Amino acid sequence: MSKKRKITLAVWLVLLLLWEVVTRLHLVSGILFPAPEEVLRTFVAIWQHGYNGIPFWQHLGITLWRLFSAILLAIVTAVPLGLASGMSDTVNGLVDSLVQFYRPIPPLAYYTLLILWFGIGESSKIILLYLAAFAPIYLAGVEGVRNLNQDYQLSARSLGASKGQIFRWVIFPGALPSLFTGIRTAVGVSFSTLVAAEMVASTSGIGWMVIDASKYLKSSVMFLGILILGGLGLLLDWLLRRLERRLIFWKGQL
Amino acid sequence: MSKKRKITLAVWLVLLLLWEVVTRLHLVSGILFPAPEEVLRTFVAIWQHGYNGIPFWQHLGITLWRLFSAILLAIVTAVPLGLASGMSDTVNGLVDSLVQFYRPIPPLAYYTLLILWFGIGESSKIILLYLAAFAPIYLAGVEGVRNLNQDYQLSARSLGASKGQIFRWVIFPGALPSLFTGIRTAVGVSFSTLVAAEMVASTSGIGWMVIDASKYLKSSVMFLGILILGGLGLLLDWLLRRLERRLIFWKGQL
Amino acid sequence: MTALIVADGLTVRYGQQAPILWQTDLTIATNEIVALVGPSGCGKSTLLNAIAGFIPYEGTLTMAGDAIKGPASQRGVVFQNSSLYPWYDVAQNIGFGLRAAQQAPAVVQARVTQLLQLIDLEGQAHKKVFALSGGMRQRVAIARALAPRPPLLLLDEPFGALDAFTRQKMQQLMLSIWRQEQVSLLLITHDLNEALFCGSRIAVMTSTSRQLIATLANPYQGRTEPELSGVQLQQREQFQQRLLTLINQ
Amino acid sequence: MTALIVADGLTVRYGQQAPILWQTDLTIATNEIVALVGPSGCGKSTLLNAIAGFIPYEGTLTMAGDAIKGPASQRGVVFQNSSLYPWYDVAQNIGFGLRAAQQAPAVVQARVTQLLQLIDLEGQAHKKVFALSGGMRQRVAIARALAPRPPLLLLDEPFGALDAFTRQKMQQLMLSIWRQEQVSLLLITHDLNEALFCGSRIAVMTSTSRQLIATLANPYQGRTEPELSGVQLQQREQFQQRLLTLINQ
Amino acid sequence: QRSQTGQAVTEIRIGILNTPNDVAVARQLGYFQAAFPHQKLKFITFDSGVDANKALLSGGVDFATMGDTNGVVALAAEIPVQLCWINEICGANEALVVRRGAGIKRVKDLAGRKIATPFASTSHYSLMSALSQAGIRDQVTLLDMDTQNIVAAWQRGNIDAAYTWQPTLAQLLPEATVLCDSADLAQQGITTGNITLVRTQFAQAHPHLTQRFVATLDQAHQLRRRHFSQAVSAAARQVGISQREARLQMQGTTWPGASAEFSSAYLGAAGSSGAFVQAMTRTGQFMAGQQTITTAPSEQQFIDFIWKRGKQP
Ligand SMILES: Nc1ncnc2c1ncn2[C@@H]1O[C@H](COP(=O)(O)OP(=O)(O)OP(=O)(O)O)[C@@H](O)[C@H]1O
Ligand SMILES: Nc1ncnc2c1ncn2[C@@H]1O[C@H](COP(=O)(O)OP(=O)(O)OP(=O)(O)O)[C@@H](O)[C@H]1O
Ligand SMILES: [Mg+2]
Ligand SMILES: [Mg+2]
Repeated sequence: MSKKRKITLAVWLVLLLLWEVVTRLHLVSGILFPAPEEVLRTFVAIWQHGYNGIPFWQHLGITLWRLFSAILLAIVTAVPLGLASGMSDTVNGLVDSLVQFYRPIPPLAYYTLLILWFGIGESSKIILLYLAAFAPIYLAGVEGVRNLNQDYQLSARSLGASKGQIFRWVIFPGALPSLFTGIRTAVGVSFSTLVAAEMVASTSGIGWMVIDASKYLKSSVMFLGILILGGLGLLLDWLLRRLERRLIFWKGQL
Repeated sequence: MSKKRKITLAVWLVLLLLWEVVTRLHLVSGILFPAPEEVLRTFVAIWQHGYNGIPFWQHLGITLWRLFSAILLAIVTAVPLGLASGMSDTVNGLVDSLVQFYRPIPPLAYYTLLILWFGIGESSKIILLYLAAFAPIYLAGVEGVRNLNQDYQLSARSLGASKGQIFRWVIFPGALPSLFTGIRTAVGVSFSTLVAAEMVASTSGIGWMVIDASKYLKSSVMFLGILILGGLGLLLDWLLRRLERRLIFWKGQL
Repeated sequence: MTALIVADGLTVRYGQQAPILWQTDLTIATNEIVALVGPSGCGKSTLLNAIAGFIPYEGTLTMAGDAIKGPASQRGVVFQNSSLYPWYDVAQNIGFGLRAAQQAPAVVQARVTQLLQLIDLEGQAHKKVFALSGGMRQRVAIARALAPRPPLLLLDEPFGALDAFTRQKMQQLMLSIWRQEQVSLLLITHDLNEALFCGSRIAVMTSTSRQLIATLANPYQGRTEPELSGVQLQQREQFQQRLLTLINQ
Repeated sequence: MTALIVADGLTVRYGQQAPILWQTDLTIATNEIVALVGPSGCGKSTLLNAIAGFIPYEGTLTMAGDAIKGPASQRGVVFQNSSLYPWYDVAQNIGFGLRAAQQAPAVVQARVTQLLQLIDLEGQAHKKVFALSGGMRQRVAIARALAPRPPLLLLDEPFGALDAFTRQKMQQLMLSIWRQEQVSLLLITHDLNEALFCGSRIAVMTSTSRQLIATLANPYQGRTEPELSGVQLQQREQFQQRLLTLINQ
Repeated sequence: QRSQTGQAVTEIRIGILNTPNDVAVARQLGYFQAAFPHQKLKFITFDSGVDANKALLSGGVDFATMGDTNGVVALAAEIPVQLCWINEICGANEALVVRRGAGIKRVKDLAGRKIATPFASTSHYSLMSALSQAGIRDQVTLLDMDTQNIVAAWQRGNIDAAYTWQPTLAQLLPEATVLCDSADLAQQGITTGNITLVRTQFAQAHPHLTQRFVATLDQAHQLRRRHFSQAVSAAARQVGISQREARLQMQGTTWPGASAEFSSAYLGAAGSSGAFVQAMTRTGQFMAGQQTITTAPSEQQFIDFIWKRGKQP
């Protein structure tokens, strides 16, 4: 095990211990800060009996489905659009101000409009997550192109590459490190929009579980939901980093 | 005016026109989708008489104060921590997994805990915004260091630079382009957390105004709030980009 | 001999600064090699970059009669600092231009293999470019520019990082390509011997001229020292001295 | 003459690949210049990088008796591809090492001004580094390494992008610094003339040796052609031929 | 102002709902300033009882108004608070509406339909109770939605019915008919209302202040009884809505007043139970049955939950 791993493990053990001690000694109110055992017990209960009559796997499954379809959709659209916007002034003029405008608007503020346009089904939820994920990837695309050494594009044109070829063979791989950071940010951001997305007209999903539990002050369920979301995020990020190491072998050499 | 500017202007004019037409022809319900004139009228009214007995400038002021203190705090802490985490395995082992863990957790899920720990005053709101802004900057710092050509660090050490000097003179400027992207993402993300932050126990702020209006179906106020938030975000981003152009004069040359 | 490249009153400046090139003229004929020499910082790369279409210019600059408006596949370029694509391996870098021209994979591969052999890097086809030595990188950059057989090659100190022996081989390679194919070259070099060996004509700039101050026909092209008689060697020496004086005046 | 750098059974490999250097030995004495020559890709830069402390190695490698564990200020380095900091201007780049050593601003400035003059770039102190020509960049990199007066300088083809005249000036500059200050140099060059002019000793590698195959004392250090008699010139020519044969064997 | 513990109270923090209720009237007419001349009063608006509960728990507020269902949650979660006031009893201001022309005449007809309501609210409880009575609790799809989202979903035709309150109701009514409202349900013992909780610690340390707080709100109740339109216009101004809207909303609610509240009709006299307490006990049982809270508090627990005015000196 590397030194880094050891430190990480130690940090988490210390935190767990601290949690245990704090709740054992009743240093904070148990109402909203349940003991680790209790969270574990809740987990087992929900694992076995589900929450609100819906099995745990279904909650997890629907949440993951919403997330992944949103993120995938965001990658597929934001990568080409971001890169194109970094390359071409025309595309930039068309889309950049729109993205920069909607980007800071809180999803909770425009959710009502989404419902008005897309109804209360899955689509409005996925679109909300999609919009959250889109912006960081788009931005990373634009910046990835702008930070790329101009010589790459110039030499590609000298070699007779067409715009499309430059896009695929030079701009895309050149911006890939930046895009990966963007995607990792996007995953985080769309995860963290999950509760907002599942807050409306929902009766399933991990995000909804957290919200519902918080309404009735069921703190152990809330904690469980938080731990699940954090853990899922951690796992996804780890996978992305592994992929990145494989794909971007030239990192730090450029 | 550059071609890009012209296109941007055209896009917005078309959108405004579309908005006008859609509401004129009553293609969507006026309750949730007010006409542009009405939004303008609301703006004038709020500008003159305030909203909920509080002048417009105070709403704007408190929101900006919350935002800026959170973003400033995030920059001051996330930049050094992100860079250090990119440089040193020890720091990375200590903080990276924690950041990656909390990052995907929806603010709405842990807001309850923040309220419990920090009360319902300004601090819990600012901390929420701070946490939202921290992650993208931190991530950008780590990646900025990792994407930096290793020769820069090697030659700095050959020139006798200490760790601290390398940090300030090589790593920091070298990661600056990436940090700027991170800060721009962070501004967007913390803006979009604004409504969540001002949702609880607030009676002022643009985010609160939107929430309050939405509860009472004052759609023109909602739209106004959305436009103000979007416009503010646009403005801030524009300022950041100007700053970036000045500061990072070597962009695309590296 | 028809003129391939014509620069007439060419002025180049970076931003708002004083021009680096000022009203300079240059003609590169079809199938000739112009060797460009001059002290460091005089503007050689600037001239080459303008011809390549990398930087904006004022005045006239045409290739085969058409104004140069940007990079194009008729003008192969080797940068002073090789800009190989780190995400491609050696073979993929060399084959880039051929793939861009949508050559069949077999054709691409055959040409790449041939070029790898010419630049002495057989068996290194699948190395990552950042795992190459400086000289290897330079050779890959040359092969990449050669691959699509452009009618004009712009080479900015292409052999700067090569040892004497490899350098000689590459010079001979250039000459043989030039003899076999209908190709023109602009070769920037800081090595007068190289200029004398390769150039059909030798163009000279000085630190302060901001123009070509002379373009001299070179009678010694392709002739190695052993081929020359004693007298010829002396004349060549004098010619070289004259160039040196021109450059550093 | 005491040994400053001692490499004993030095082996260097990149990752899991076959070693690039295999059990090689090298000594650099205090106040000597070792010129390292060899064909492109043979491992010259690899050796230099190991001594600089940039890459891990097996075997013994010491400076003044202490094992080399990483880059340190005693070993100034000029990379083959200059890695100037683009966020600093020319003067700030040159002054970097002095600021790192916390010299007073006045001292830093005085030294920078002196060095700018030595490398022929007076008046360019505040240029951005990406607005420099290739040769100018190389000179700034040399000045940056020289500035803190390290006892050992590791130079990887430092003059590769310089025209003959500037190159000669820089060679002479190196020699005069070497004569005045107690400094050792490892100089990689692909130019045998340069090796003969600068080197106290000349170390040779070949494409396949993975070691230094010879280190020859050089009687021609610091002696320009006009200084040499006809016989000496011939002897020098022979010496050079011998080196060539060694390199390309 | 010194309390029994000898500590000076310089600030009282009050969590409020932004509706035309007694707090709004009292604020607008300066009752609070008159009653607490030595204290700074800080009013903090909460969206829902959920947030108000968190604020009470963190000590961020001393008093907070919320729906009684959230009061049950507070008791069940053992938040150290007491119920000191009923602000209003819900009536026609909260109702179950269905789309006109959807062929729904009775609650039973809702089987198989989509119904939206804000979860954890009084409306939620009323709806659940109505559905249970009709025996179709498991035959409908319930959707948790904010009021504005209910309007949006309604306009798209995504939902067939909604249980919600004013002013949202008014937005739905053009295309809707009222199936039943909270007044109907109250007649069957399913009473809901908005209540004010006080932190136990505060109530014990400063009984005088708590007493005065209740009296201040009672003033508003009395005003309403004597001069309804004065109360309406005060509330309208405070909340920032039109007189018409305020009137409509206030007509739908009952404001019991202090003498009624601390009697068996509502909270019960000192130590004994009252009708509202019993209704809340049933609410607790119902919610426990729905597993929204883990255990139902007993009636005695509810009795203890009520702030005891009678014990005051
Ligand atoms: N991007 C740029 N911006 C501003 N000035 C530049 C830029 N590139 C080059 N220059 C300036 O133009 C002048 C000529 O540079 P150029 O690169 O053409 O020289 P060169 O003759 O190729 O020199 P060398 O032999 O050293 O490569 C130099 O003074 C340099 O500082
Ligand atoms: N980072 C690396 N990873 C893997 N292999 C490398 C790396 N750097 C260099 N090599 C390999 O090591 C060998 C020696 O390279 P090195 O750079 O030392 O050559 P060199 O003698 O300096 O050549 P040149 O004169 O062309 O600069 C080459 O075969 C090269 O491919
Ligand atoms: Mg040049
Ligand atoms: Mg090398």
